[in-house]
Amino acid sequence: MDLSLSTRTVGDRTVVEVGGEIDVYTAPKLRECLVELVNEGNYHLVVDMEGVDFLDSTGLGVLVGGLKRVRAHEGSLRLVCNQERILKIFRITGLTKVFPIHASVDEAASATD
Amino acid sequence: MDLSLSTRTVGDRTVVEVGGEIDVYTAPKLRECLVELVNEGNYHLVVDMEGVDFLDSTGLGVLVGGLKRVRAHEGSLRLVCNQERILKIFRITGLTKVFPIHASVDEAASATD
Amino acid sequence: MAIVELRFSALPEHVRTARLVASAVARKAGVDEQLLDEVRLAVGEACSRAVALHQRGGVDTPVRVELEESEKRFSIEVGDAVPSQAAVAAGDGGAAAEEDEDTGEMGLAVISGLVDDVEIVGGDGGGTIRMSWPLVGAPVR
Amino acid sequence: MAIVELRFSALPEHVRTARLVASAVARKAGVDEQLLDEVRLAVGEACSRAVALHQRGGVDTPVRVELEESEKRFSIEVGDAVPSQAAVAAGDGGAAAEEDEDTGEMGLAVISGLVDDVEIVGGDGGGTIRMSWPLVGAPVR
Ligand SMILES: Nc1ncnc2c1ncn2[C@@H]1O[C@H](COP(=O)(O)OP(=O)(O)O)[C@@H](O)[C@H]1O
Ligand SMILES: Nc1ncnc2c1ncn2[C@@H]1O[C@H](COP(=O)(O)OP(=O)(O)O)[C@@H](O)[C@H]1O
Repeated sequence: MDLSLSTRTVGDRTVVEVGGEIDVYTAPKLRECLVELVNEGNYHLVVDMEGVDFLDSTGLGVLVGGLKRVRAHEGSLRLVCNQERILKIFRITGLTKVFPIHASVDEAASATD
Repeated sequence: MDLSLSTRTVGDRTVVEVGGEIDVYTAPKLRECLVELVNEGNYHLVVDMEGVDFLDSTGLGVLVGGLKRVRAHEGSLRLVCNQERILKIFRITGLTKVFPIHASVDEAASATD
Repeated sequence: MAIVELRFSALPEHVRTARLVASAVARKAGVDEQLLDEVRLAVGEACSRAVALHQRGGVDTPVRVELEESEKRFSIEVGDAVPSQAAVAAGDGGAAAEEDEDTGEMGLAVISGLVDDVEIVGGDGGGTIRMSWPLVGAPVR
Repeated sequence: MAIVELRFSALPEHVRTARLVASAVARKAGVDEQLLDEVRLAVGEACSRAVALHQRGGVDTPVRVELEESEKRFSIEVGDAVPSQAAVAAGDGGAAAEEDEDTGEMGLAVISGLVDDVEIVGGDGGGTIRMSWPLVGAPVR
């Protein structure tokens, strides 16, 4: 039920695999992780949400924050998500228009549009 | 998390397999089941508690009630339990001296002491 | 009368408890299994918002969640203790003050987008978000 | 101040919610994982007893569970609204009246046998069972 984060490199992308619940309590850990990655010079991020059980607007805010950060360096932030209940939250808030959302890490890691 | 009950015959014993939580809310269902068995003439009962996740004093009360009922017909009520956390509750309340507690259904079904 | 009421100090860690309680009680009351995700998310959003308002407003009374069951509907009311004037101020200031999010607005957007029956009221004693969901007629199981 | 407070109508189905809340909040506060079973059981017993007292006494105020955290201990207080005289009467009558159990006594036996620090107080406003458990110094895991 807690938040788990693990990071790896796939080609020129940095993949953050997120698991558990992203909410008002745990979102700061995700923010910290994204801020750190950008500070270390990783500007092309893929956030893999397949292991996420719960996501709320605080979590969305952190993702939007991450996007702004990488864009400041002409980078990208792509999401991987196939879970209908998580996708629904992006749809409700209009964020499907803001984030490129992919069906797999491979697809996200090779996308360039 | 709910209470599940299933009944079968092993030799001359009636085995009640209990699963889930036995508490103030669900205990009445267990009581009903035991009362019915006795009313139908089953006086040698084995209550298999291996699938029980939670047991409180209301559940203990129902078991004691069952014991009284079968005894009125010179019957028996044996328990099967290997879970330390459940056994602890019988120990605290001194009920290990009241119920024969066995390690397996086979053992309970063949016990005669 | 509320069948269950929860009050908690305005700390992010307790929001999860509120979600837990709301979904357990809603399930027991007979809210459709399919709607429980919605209940969980909506309550979480309402509570996160209340926690943020209390923290920004320096209010140290607890956040209040009331769960109510009528014959046909299951209702949840989340109440903060921040007077509506202050809430608007805190909301604006807060959003601007936060590094890169305005999650207060986004939280309300999620609730309104998700829940069919929702009512947001402000008042001098604090704000309240009231939401309700239909109950399945027959006991679920 | 209680960090979390739960009030519920005196119905058996809500006792499970109380157990859920108590163990979630205790875990978060840092009660040892090994003690959580004990917390769950003790709170369940205290709440079942309060529900029975309210029902027998025809009291329709809610049962109250307060969860508190100090530096070293996690405390739970379960309060009923049945004056102690009435509680004794209801307890006796109830046990005798029930078909074949006297679970009220057994509930208290479980609590006292289980919990090291427990205090049972009666009063005109109702009875209270106070229990506490040590907190692990360092944040768990
Ligand atoms: N409100 C919550 N939402 C999601 N996860 C939570 C919440 N509260 C606690 N957790 C998770 O439960 C786990 C156990 O809590 P805790 O031991 O306090 O962890 P931490 O030390 O990381 O705060 C944590 O890893 C945390 O991520
Ligand atoms: N306090 C509780 N303790 C244990 N189990 C519970 C409790 N409350 C509800 N349940 C279980 O959760 C399940 C779902 O509840 P519900 O649909 O109301 O079942 P029922 O119709 O049998 O009451 C039930 O099977 C019940 O056994």
